[in-house]
Amino acid sequence: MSDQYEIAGRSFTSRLIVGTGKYRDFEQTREAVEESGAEMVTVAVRRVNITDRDKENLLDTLDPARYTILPNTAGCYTAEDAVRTAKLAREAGVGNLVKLEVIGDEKTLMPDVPATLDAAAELVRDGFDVLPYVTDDPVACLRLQDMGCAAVMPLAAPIGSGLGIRNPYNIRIILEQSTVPVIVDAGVGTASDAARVMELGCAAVLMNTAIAGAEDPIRMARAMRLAIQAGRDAYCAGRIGMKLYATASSPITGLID
Amino acid sequence: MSDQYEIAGRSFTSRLIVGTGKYRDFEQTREAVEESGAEMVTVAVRRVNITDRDKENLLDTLDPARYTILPNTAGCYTAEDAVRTAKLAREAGVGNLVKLEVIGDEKTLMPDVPATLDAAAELVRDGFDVLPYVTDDPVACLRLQDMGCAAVMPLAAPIGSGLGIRNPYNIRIILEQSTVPVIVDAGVGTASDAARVMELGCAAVLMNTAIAGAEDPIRMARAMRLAIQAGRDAYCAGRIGMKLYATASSPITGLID
Amino acid sequence: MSDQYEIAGRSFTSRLIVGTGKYRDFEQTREAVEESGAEMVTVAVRRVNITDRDKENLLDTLDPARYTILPNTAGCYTAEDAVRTAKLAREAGVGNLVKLEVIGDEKTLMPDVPATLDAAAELVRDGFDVLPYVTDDPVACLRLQDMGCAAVMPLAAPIGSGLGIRNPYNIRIILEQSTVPVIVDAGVGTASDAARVMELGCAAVLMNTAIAGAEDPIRMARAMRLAIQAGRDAYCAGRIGMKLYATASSPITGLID
Amino acid sequence: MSDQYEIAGRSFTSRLIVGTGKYRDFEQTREAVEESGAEMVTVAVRRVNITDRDKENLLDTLDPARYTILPNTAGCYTAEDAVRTAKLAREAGVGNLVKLEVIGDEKTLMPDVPATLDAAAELVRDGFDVLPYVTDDPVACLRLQDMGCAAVMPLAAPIGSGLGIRNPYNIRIILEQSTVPVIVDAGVGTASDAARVMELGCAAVLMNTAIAGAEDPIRMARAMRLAIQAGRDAYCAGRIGMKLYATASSPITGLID
Amino acid sequence: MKVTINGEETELSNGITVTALVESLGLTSKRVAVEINRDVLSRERWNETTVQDSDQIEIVQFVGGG
Amino acid sequence: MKVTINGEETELSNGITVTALVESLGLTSKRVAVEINRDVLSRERWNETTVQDSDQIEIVQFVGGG
Amino acid sequence: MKVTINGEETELSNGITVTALVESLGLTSKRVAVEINRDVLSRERWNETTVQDSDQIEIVQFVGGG
Amino acid sequence: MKVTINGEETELSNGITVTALVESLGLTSKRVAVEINRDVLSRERWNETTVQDSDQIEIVQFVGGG
Repeated sequence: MSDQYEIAGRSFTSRLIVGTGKYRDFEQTREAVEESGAEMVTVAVRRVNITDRDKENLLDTLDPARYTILPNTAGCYTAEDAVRTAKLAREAGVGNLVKLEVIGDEKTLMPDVPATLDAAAELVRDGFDVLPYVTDDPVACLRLQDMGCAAVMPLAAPIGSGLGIRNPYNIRIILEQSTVPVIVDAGVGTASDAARVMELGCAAVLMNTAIAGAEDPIRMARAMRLAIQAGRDAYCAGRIGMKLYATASSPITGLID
Repeated sequence: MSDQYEIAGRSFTSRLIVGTGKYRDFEQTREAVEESGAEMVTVAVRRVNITDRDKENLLDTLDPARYTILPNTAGCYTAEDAVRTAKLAREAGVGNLVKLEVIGDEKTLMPDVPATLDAAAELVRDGFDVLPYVTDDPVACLRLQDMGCAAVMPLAAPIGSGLGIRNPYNIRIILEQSTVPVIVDAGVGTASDAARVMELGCAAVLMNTAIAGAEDPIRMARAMRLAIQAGRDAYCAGRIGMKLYATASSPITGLID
Repeated sequence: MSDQYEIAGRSFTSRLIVGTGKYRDFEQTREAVEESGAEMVTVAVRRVNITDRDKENLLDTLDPARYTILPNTAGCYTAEDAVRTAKLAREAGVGNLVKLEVIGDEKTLMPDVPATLDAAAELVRDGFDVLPYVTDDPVACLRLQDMGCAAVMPLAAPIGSGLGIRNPYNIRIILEQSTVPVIVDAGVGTASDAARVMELGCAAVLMNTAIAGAEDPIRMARAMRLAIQAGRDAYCAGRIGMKLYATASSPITGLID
Repeated sequence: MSDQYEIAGRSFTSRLIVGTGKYRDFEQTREAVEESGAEMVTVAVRRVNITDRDKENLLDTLDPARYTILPNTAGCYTAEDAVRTAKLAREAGVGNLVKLEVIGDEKTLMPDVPATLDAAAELVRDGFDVLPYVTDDPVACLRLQDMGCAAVMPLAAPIGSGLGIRNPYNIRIILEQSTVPVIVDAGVGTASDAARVMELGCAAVLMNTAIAGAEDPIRMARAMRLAIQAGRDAYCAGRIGMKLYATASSPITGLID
Repeated sequence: MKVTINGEETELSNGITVTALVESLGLTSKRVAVEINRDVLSRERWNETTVQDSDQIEIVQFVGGG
Repeated sequence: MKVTINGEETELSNGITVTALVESLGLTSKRVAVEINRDVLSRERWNETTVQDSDQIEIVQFVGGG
Repeated sequence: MKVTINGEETELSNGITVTALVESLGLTSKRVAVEINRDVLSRERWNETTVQDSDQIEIVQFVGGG
Repeated sequence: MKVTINGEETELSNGITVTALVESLGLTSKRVAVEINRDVLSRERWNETTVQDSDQIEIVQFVGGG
């Protein structure tokens, strides 16, 4: 069953987008990404270490010809820094997609909504396809969509918290109002969390810590791939309703006396 | 990664056990079971329709050589009827496995715990491999295990309710005390419910309505197969812990000034 | 607003029933019971310490003329011991009410459903007004009601766990089917738990550890008294419905241009 | 036990703040406010009806000498309108407190975070004691506190939704970081919701629809008064911890053989 | 003689064996089980067992169930 | 002259003060606030302030709200 | 003679009544109940009942419990 | 002349182009981006751009991130 979704004119079959941080080494990163089935991966932009330049480059491990590279602006606390970082990423030659992230508080790493809106507006004007990471704030998502972002990426819970989807009600409101793909980004902790996001009707899930931080990242990558297919299938298959109780699943005729 | 579990000396790779009730026809039953990847299927025991005997037999559709057949005692309201039904099923020649089900109330179809314990004791004495469907009652599960049942099958929620796992705390207590496989039977509504059951550490999940009652049973069968693999993988992979907040997944060194 | 409920012909205004265990001393017990506003208190039956008989008797502290005394059969693991304990309690001259408790497992202190049903039947025959503590098992509650128990007392969660009402769905089923008062016994942890029980429509709540185990038992006793009144009032007042969103509480006319 | 809290130098004993909208008439408003025990009430600012001026004024019903009047800027969709409305309210002579509310979407009535921050900054500069209604966004609450707001008022759920506290995790983060009172505003549906907010450690709760929209607003007003006292008491009393199971509340010595 | 099969009164010729009865119903090849007067009758005993007047006979098979 | 009061066009005599206007509307004793052309007018300045032709005037009070 | 009271072996003089036993233990005024050999003994029968050799006696009261 | 590259003061020969600088750092083949004094410098302009004294230069690449 072909069941693709589109971001900024690109089609994707896998609804799992994975981060590449926190892995033991590039080899483990490669294996986990492979096992996850992801077609899009996020990467960060950081200074080259001038004094020790020899270490392998991430994109030697993850071939941009195979994976859609989604640079992020992680670590930026102002709209200006986020915009500069996005422009550098584009200049490095992986296209004009960007995961916009403007952090408001270094303790919780929660997004700064006004700064995110400002940066998004400037990046959209500058021709970027902007995927903004933001709180599960329906109004903020509405603004981001109206200004031309390619998707909205509300969080399920704080980055790395593993709490799963804390407020499905907000996500449902966001889904109801959205004309662009809704991608849940951050907070997923385990497979059922990811399946649940898909069952709400989201287009995709973006995660990093849940896989990289597991005791066995490769197996968790597989778990997430399967969970997201499962959740998507369940959403499309039309689940049964909920009742306080009960209907027999065996026939009630033909019972012995 | 081979990861099997055993019931009464039989090994199973698939951790999804499916019922065969409520399907449109035998063909849909066959397709759904096929797509689910199940190796064990439940069936009911009912009177042959003497006046109209021609209709195809379920086991022509589901070859006992391929599937482990698990006859149930659905529809029985007394220990005696459940025992008679189990004996008839065994006599019909599909082995000595039985899903014991003694219903206590026709409105909610909740199990009758004392009658279930009585019937289980008699069936165990009579050489059956008993898989009892019961409430999520840790003491009842302890008794069933102590008397020699091959597994315990607490419910997630009432049969056909689709409410998912209502009381994970009881399931956790049951898992903690059990030396036989814990199979959650009844109440699962969608894929994430099934994944969550496996993440708790259960051996398997038994379901019927969630698949047969979906708008697209075949796709939901696939969703459940994937969800149970996902949940099992996540359980084995060792998920990240939960925190109120937050750890960066991108490096915090090398940021531009 | 007079809003009483009846158990075995006795009328009560307070819907909080408190245990008397785990307090620092009789004085703290007295104060906590006083502050709780309870009209019925549970007590346990234990051997007199023959070698040291001088210590004060609990009922010198809690005057049976003022409080309805509800002896329990705590610590009994068989129907027979529970019946013996109930008979001793009655002989001690505080009437024929009994909180029946037959424990099935000393680790979790969860009830033994079959033994509870057996003991209840015998005590009812013997003229007791039986208030059975039982799992949140709708069928068991139906049986207890049908055999003539004065109320049913399903647990919210295991004794002393403080987990609150783990499975409101079962409680709702029990309420739907019950013709006797439904009293939630055990598992409540804090005030909102107690309020929630009452909002479901239960007649009363029985608790001990939540009060006696708090850092400030006297203040928690007050919290519980208020919470139960609050929950009962909210139930009777008819709460607003739930919507995904939203209706303005200020008028939408007369706004300035 | 005296247990007051302060907002902008004013001390309050009641931790329930009530709105005055949606009541049948002023008399019902008066009774409900009376029963709620509230010391502070919110009011809206609207045009005088020039053509029909005779109808009674709300403040003839709610004497500002007795109640602290908290004018809101409900219905404003821009920072400018909110500021104008706040200034008009102050000019009408009830002091310089204002409940700042800038709505971002008329369908969900969710707050517009950037506009709320802008309006708050201007009102603080202009000498108002600002109580901003905002999403449960920890970063937004941090900004509002840092710019000098007298309190922060994150929502429990959308206005009038009655969903209760959707995301206690965010509220906990906000509590952890706040140096000003945290007042949960909007979304509470019933008594246990209000108790739960207080048990988290919030300073107060603001509600309107939950009371005015109940079938019996007067009784629900009482329920809320009691629930908030109960929740506060429980918070101060130090609740018991949560365990998967179980500790006996009756002594385990002195049992009969 | 009269017997009850699956709740319905039926006329059978005297001395008929269970094997013959099952055959006459065209169920020989099917996976069915037989109970007479609430006792299960194992397949091996079908041949030697003759149906008695007013026997209560149940003949069951497997159907879809959960 | 014509002014707009709370969104409705109204005819007023020239040179009328805000005090007089409020009085003519019977609102003197009431807790109301006045805004002219989007600027709040403090009560102290009602007396010295005369309404100008085509002024946009808002007169507000408190009503029930949440 | 030897009896067991609340699990402890005790020496009692022959022919002692339950009333006397309870009194000797200073429990007469207390709300206690007595069981002999697993049968509850109602207060009315304390007087007429004499303790027998090797009786198993339980004397209980109320204590704090939940 | 002195410039700052990725936060570290470095001595460079006058008139060096960005192309030459990147080459001297062995980064020509790598996917890197260059910013001078907070303005991104597109690859096409590396050749024509000579580093000026006390320029603030940032040279970045992609690393693992979420």
